[in-house]
Amino acid sequence: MSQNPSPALEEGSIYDLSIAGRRASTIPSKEAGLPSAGDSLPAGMLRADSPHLPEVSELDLVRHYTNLSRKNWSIEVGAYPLGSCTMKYNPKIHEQTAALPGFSRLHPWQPAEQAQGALALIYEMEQLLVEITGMARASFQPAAGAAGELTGLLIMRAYHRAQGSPRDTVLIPDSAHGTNPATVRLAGYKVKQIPTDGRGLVDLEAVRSAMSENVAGLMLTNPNTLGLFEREIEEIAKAVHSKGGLLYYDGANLNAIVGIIRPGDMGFDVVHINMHKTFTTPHGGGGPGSGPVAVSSRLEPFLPGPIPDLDQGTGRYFWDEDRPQSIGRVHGFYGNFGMVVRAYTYLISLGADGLHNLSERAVLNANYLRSRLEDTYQTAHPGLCMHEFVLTARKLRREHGVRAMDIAKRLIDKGFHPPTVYFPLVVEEAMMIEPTETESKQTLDALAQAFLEIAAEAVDDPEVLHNAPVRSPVGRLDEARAVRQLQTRWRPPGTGQ
Amino acid sequence: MSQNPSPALEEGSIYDLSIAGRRASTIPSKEAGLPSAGDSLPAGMLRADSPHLPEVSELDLVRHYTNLSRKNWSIEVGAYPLGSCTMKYNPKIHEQTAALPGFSRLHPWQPAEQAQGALALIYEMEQLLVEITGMARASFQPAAGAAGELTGLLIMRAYHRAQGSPRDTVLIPDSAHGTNPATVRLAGYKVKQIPTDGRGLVDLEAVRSAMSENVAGLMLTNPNTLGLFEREIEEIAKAVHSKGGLLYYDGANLNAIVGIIRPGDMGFDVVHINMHKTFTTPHGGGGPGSGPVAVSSRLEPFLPGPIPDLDQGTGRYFWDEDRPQSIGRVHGFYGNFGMVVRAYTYLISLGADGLHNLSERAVLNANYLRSRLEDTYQTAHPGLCMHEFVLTARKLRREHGVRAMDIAKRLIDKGFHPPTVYFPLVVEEAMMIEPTETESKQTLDALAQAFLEIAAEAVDDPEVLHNAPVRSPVGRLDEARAVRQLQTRWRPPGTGQ
Amino acid sequence: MDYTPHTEQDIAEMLDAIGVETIEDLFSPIPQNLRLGRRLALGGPKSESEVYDQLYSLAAMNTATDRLTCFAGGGAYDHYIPAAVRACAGRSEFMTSYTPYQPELSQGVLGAVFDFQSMICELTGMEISGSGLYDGAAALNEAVHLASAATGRKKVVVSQAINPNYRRVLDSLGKSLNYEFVTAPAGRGVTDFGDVSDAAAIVVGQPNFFGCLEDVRAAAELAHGAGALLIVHFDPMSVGLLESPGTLGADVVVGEGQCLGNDLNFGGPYLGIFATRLEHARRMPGRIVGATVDVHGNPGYVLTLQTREQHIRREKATSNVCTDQTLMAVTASVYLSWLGPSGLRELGERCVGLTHLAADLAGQLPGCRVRFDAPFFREFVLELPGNAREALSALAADGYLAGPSLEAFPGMDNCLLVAATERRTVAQVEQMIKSLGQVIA
Amino acid sequence: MDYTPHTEQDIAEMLDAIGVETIEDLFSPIPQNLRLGRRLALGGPKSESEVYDQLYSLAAMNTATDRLTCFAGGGAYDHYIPAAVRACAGRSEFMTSYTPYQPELSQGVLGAVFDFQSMICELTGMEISGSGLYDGAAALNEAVHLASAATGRKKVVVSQAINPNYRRVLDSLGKSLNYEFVTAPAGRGVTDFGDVSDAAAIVVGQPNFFGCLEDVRAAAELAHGAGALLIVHFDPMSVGLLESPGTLGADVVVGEGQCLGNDLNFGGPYLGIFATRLEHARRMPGRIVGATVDVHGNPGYVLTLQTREQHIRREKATSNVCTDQTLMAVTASVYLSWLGPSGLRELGERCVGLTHLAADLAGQLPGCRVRFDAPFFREFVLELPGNAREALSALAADGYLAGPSLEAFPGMDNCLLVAATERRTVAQVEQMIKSLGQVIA
Ligand SMILES: Cc1ncc(COP(=O)(O)O)c(C=O)c1O
Ligand SMILES: Cc1ncc(COP(=O)(O)O)c(C=O)c1O
Repeated sequence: MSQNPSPALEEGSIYDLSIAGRRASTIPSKEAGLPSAGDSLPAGMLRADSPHLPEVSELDLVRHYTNLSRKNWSIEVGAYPLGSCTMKYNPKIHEQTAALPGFSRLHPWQPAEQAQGALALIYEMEQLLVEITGMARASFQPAAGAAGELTGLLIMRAYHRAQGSPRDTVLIPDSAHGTNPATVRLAGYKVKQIPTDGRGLVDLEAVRSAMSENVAGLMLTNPNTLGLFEREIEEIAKAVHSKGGLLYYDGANLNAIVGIIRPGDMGFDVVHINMHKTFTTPHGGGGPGSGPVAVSSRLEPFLPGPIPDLDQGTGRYFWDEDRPQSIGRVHGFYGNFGMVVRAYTYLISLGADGLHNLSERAVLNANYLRSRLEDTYQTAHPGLCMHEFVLTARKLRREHGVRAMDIAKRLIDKGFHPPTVYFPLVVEEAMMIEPTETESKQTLDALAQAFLEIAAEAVDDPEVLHNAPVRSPVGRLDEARAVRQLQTRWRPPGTGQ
Repeated sequence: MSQNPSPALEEGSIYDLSIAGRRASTIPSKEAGLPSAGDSLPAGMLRADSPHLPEVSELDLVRHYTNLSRKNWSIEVGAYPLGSCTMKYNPKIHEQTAALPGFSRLHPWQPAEQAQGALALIYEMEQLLVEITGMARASFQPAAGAAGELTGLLIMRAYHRAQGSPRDTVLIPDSAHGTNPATVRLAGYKVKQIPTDGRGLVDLEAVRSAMSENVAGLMLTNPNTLGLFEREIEEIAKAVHSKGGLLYYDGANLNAIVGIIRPGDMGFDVVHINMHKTFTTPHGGGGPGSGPVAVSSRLEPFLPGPIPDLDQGTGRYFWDEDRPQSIGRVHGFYGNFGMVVRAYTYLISLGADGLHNLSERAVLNANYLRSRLEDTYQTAHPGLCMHEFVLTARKLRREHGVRAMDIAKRLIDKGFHPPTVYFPLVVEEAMMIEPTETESKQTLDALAQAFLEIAAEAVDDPEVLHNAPVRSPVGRLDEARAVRQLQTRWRPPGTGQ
Repeated sequence: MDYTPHTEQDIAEMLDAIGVETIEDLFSPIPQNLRLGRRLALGGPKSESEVYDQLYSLAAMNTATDRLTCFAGGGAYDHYIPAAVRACAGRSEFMTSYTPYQPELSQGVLGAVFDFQSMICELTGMEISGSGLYDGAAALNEAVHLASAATGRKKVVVSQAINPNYRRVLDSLGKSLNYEFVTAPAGRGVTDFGDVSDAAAIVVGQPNFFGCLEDVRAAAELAHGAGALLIVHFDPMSVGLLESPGTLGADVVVGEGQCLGNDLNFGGPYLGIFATRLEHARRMPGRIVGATVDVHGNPGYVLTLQTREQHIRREKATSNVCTDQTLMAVTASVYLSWLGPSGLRELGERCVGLTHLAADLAGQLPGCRVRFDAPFFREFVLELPGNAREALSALAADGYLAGPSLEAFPGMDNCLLVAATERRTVAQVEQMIKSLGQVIA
Repeated sequence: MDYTPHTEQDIAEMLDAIGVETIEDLFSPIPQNLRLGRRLALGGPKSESEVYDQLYSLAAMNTATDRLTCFAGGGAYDHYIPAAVRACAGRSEFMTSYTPYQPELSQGVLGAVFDFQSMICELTGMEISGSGLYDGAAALNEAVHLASAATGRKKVVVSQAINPNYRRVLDSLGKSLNYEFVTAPAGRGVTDFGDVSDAAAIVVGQPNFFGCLEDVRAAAELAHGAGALLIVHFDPMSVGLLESPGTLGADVVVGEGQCLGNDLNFGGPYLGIFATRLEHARRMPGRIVGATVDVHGNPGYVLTLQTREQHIRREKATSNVCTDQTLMAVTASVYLSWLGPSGLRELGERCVGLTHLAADLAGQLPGCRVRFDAPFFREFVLELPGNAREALSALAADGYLAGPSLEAFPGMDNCLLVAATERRTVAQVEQMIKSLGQVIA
């Protein structure tokens, strides 16, 4: 008695609705005097059949995708405390500003003279990021965090080569996000992993001993993926810099520290910012994001180009293409410009005070929720956290056979999206919780309540956890089968992949 | 296992989420030099407290209304076969054209010189309606069908007065929609009801004998609310006209006959069009609509003013305010202009061929569904129907104690919105079904299947019908209690209305 | 494009099931001689992109408030509409549903409207609100019906200072019911009611059409003393600062809800606000949402007091309204929740500030004066040295929209309304007044 | 406005529960000496209406394709985006959800992406599609990785006639992995591959950046003869008329999906299409949605083959991509369902017709010629008598956008691309060519 209405004809794929001869599209009809494809193109290149696209009416179409959408969780349906993901409210005004035709209908090949507003926005956004990160300049070409990482590492690589000191290894903590090691390899480096110490922090001694003239640098997120601030950052920076290495800041956790402490002031040389996290451009079910890279002045020559600049004389913006040491382009055009518009909208809305509040309250929310849960669940590392914290279900697993995944799925039944589970890898049965600053105390209390109820159920009736979820459009899904019997496209019933 | 996800914190009223001191709004801050309310207004007029509006964050706000929306059926969720309501697909392009700033941000007091596009649109729309209805001119002031009815009757009244023959009665069939008699009274007339004959048609003899020099006219919808075409319309018109009466066309059922037969050609003198039905401006959960009135040339002088006209010399549009016999204004401005934009978009999209298809297929769909159901349920009147038909649950009620309402509620469990029930009043246990032309044969088959299953359940297990619905956000609601214990506003728990 | 899904095969199968040969056969009940027998003269179907381009061109022929900085008032205002309000009210479940006759599938619309009614009660100081009527004019008209039904009287004393269009609506719709409308003059900006004996109601605006604040308490005393109801047409934006009409003694409060998150739309769709005291509940027009419980005792919403309505009561209904402006009420519900009490107050403060700044500056222009001495809220009457309508045209050429001009009122051809919403800025006010100064020079 | 809901009382209660005095205390792990110790130099917070006005002004500084009639191409096209596509893909459940790591709450996104993958397989003629990459350039770059991994080779022969920006991306990102990119000339509009021995892949566009149609079948034979893979960068809009690259022998098909319902957006967010043969499935980059069943045996979707990905495989992952462009894939899924097979064909026909009309007319302008003889689809290279970049500026003053100019290619300073989508009309083509004639005169 608490489900939302859904129609009788719900189908899996839009192909299941397809009926030959039906259509939604209208194309302007052929005007008189237009040459035909048959006349214009060689017969041998033309196909006889058409690709098998769905054939549906516009109503079928709209119903199908509307009903699909209604099966999906979103930040606008309820709390979404995914650790490392910063699922905060995505202000609706962002969608309006990004949709202004002057932005959304701007062609990427339009010359700067026709795109002064866009160049001005990117230029001003760069000023904002530079101030927030304590860096010198930035590029908006990287389309997401991982692309920013690769860009950053290529900049480091170019720098070292320019210094005449090419290097072959990059250090990353064992708690790092998977994109870090994957990127290190793509940048042509070897990965050397640094262990996390008993406090949940990077092992400083290990950094010191791993650093050498062969090491290009260290990638770090601070606060780290355990939600803890790397308080020895100054020493870490010293250890890296003293061997000519560079310090890379993975900005995924910037939400904890905006306006409080700046990567540049901690000693970082390169920073990427996940604008789809901290600056709340919507995640879109997995993307798009925007992962601009900001660098200190010594790395500036290597930034990807072009970069917009202001001709102080004429007051006109232009693309600075004259960057001989640049690593080159990392995107087909200028990056995910539409997301830059959204993030810019956010930054000017919040201003300095708002950004300060943001981090304070993100950290407040995380600590409050932690304080509500830590007597019942175990935190991976005790004490204050920053904007997120990691619980472990190790004890529940050992004593009651209940795993982090079971708790996660049971949260669904209680009306919450689960936290991130099984990351970071250094914590057994990890549950990584990031409430973000836009959740209210009431929501946090309800979420805590749900967690506590589940802990009780784990003792009294663990089956209910193993069988969860029961209040979702589908039950627990068989991921192993999806690999074994690979089916990644619709096929008429009875045919294979 | 088939419900859509919903959050833990769903609340009834947004007031339940209100926390003193929270807010969503941002207002530009007071600029220096602005006089204050305290300085500008007499102290005695100022209040000390503020009205008790909800205090919520923007995220609370968006979640609350998003989750409310997810509890609602809509044409985009599934079939909506409400008889007399023409719940067809509302093309999304309508929302885009109506939202163009040139329309949506046009102030109603802007002079014609600044509103040439709007006047042109209304003018052209008038041409289209005139062609579709076979009338001479039209006014778009009426905001919905009932407002159109009142406007039409006032025009008839003004006409009769101008003829020196004021009259006091209007005839309506007993199958008429409730707005007809209600409007008759508001127009200062008495209602005289004409019975429906055994064929489900207006009793021609009764019209003839009721007509007199005291009767202003007859209101009719054709096809009528039983979904049957009044085939004696020519004789009816003659009977009315021969006594100096006028024939009023209630356009609610226009969907059956667009491009096939025109009210003007049937002998009607006044027509209102429910553009939120036939011309598919979205219903908005109950409104807004748009109920333009079109009249034959002899009634033209009485139309409400102003009306846009074209100065053929200059090619400029202007408001024709010089209409001395006009009944006057019936709307604060020019009617629901935004809905006129949508309906205009629809008409130029469909063109003549599309409009013809529309009615043909609306009638085809209704007859197909009727043919699937009439062996199991009883149609109120056998034979071909137009765009809708009326079933009766009389037999099921007598034999199994199952009422039309039970069948309606059970349809919800089967994934359909119920049809209109208990209307028209002339049919016992009426179920009035209008599939519209935008539903596919597959949907009609599934709907028929649901009806047939329910008929079987009515025999085998009537309780399941009485207990329906069970697959909706709430169970069957107690309407009597809502009247007895009237509560029409939120109150803090423990206080009254 | 007609949006129909029918394939040739569908049609053949369906005709077969029906037992006819052609679609044409289905229309056999329609007399041949009356049929159109040709296609409508409407032109061919168009593709969506062509339709969009055509409407885009039409829209571009208007010089709307996206291109003119808006200082116009007179019952429709250029307040800022927050993106969150558009997004929520624009959800297709609200947009494309019908009237909630099946409440189990309509808890979204019903819930949003219930909250709308609650907020309207708070703003008006009334006990019960309807779910919204066509517009402010319609609401006023319905209020007159209610007053007449409640008092059994036909005379209605109407302030001269109400929207002249609304007055015309009253006149048009009241004639057939033999209402007698008496105009109470407002030559000094506020209304002088004179003799109100035998009146069903007296009608006053707060603020009135001139922007001026009336003595509503005195009007209430006058009305009640004569056994009449007091109908107040109020401005929802004003009650963050001003006492609500209910507190001052109004019996029915009506108003235009366009300002509550709805677009200007060249006059519609707008939203008629209608609220009254509980004693009049059964005389109210249109739909009302009420709370109740389901068979399991869980809370839910339904349409209530439906026996007032046309679909049940037919010619005895309190009103003929059926389709109303629900989506605008949903929008207002979201907007007011967004605004909150502090927002309402701050918005009011800013309107007062900017409007008074404009009045101060305009009053200093040569030959100009603020026409009335009475206090005003977010608009005022400015008298120019020459014809106001012409001055407005010239001002538009400079990029500013003000007005309307007040030639509808005798002797006020040189007068216009000037309004400022919270969206305007001090700089815009100053520039507009500067332009005005040049225009009239 | 920072969108935080905290009241003073909330903060006090929360601090109390945590057991600290002030929010400041929560930051004690951060060394004092490194802290900023001041507010960021960003200006104060702004209200939404001020923010909107500011962005509106910035947007108005651009002369975008709402103000210029667009004949520009070069990898981004002004196709019409149907309102239904915007409405569906704009549903907030798609917009504001995260990556579907919890599939039970993500059936909407997963279902839409599954359908996207299915349609991409149909368009490309490939067996498996990913859920989308950053853009066409990123997809091409990933295809090179796949080919290198599959063949164990480092040399890649790249047609000169691919988007020069894409080529720069390959160069930037390939350097660190020691790829050797060899350019195959396309002096006559189509590519002359020469010696491709030892190549991991050959890369060709269909149509290529000059709009010309290549002999993909021959390229496939050449590649396969040398043990290389054939990577085709295709145009999704072309395959209503043209054979799909898969049919012609491609091993990996990549492309830019902007044209599939996504806005121009000054170059992003766009959509990288990536599809290949099943044998390469485990070398694919990024996310892939697969069908499966739940514990009750009901069908459902999950992310599959995740062991390729960085969050599982870390430095051994096939790619580093995490956040991708899912919403654009959802949009493409809706768009292609809207288009259908007939729409795709008609759209292609109209593009061909308008583009060839433009070429015919432009070729008749004095001193102008269509640079290449090869057949083309919806854009072509026009050679002018003078500098193309300058001509484009002048043309924009007349209200037309074409281009880009091709100074990136040696000896082509006088050349530009001219593209026509189905949105354009015969009249627009004729007027644009007329303007161009005046501009170059
Ligand atoms: C710590 C960390 N680093 C890097 C990334 C990668 O960012 P993106 O997904 O934008 O590529 C993430 C994203 O989840 C992350 O959490
Ligand atoms: C037959 C008939 N007449 C009149 C009306 C009244 O139209 P409206 O709701 O637009 O006022 C309706 C609406 O349901 C109707 O079905």
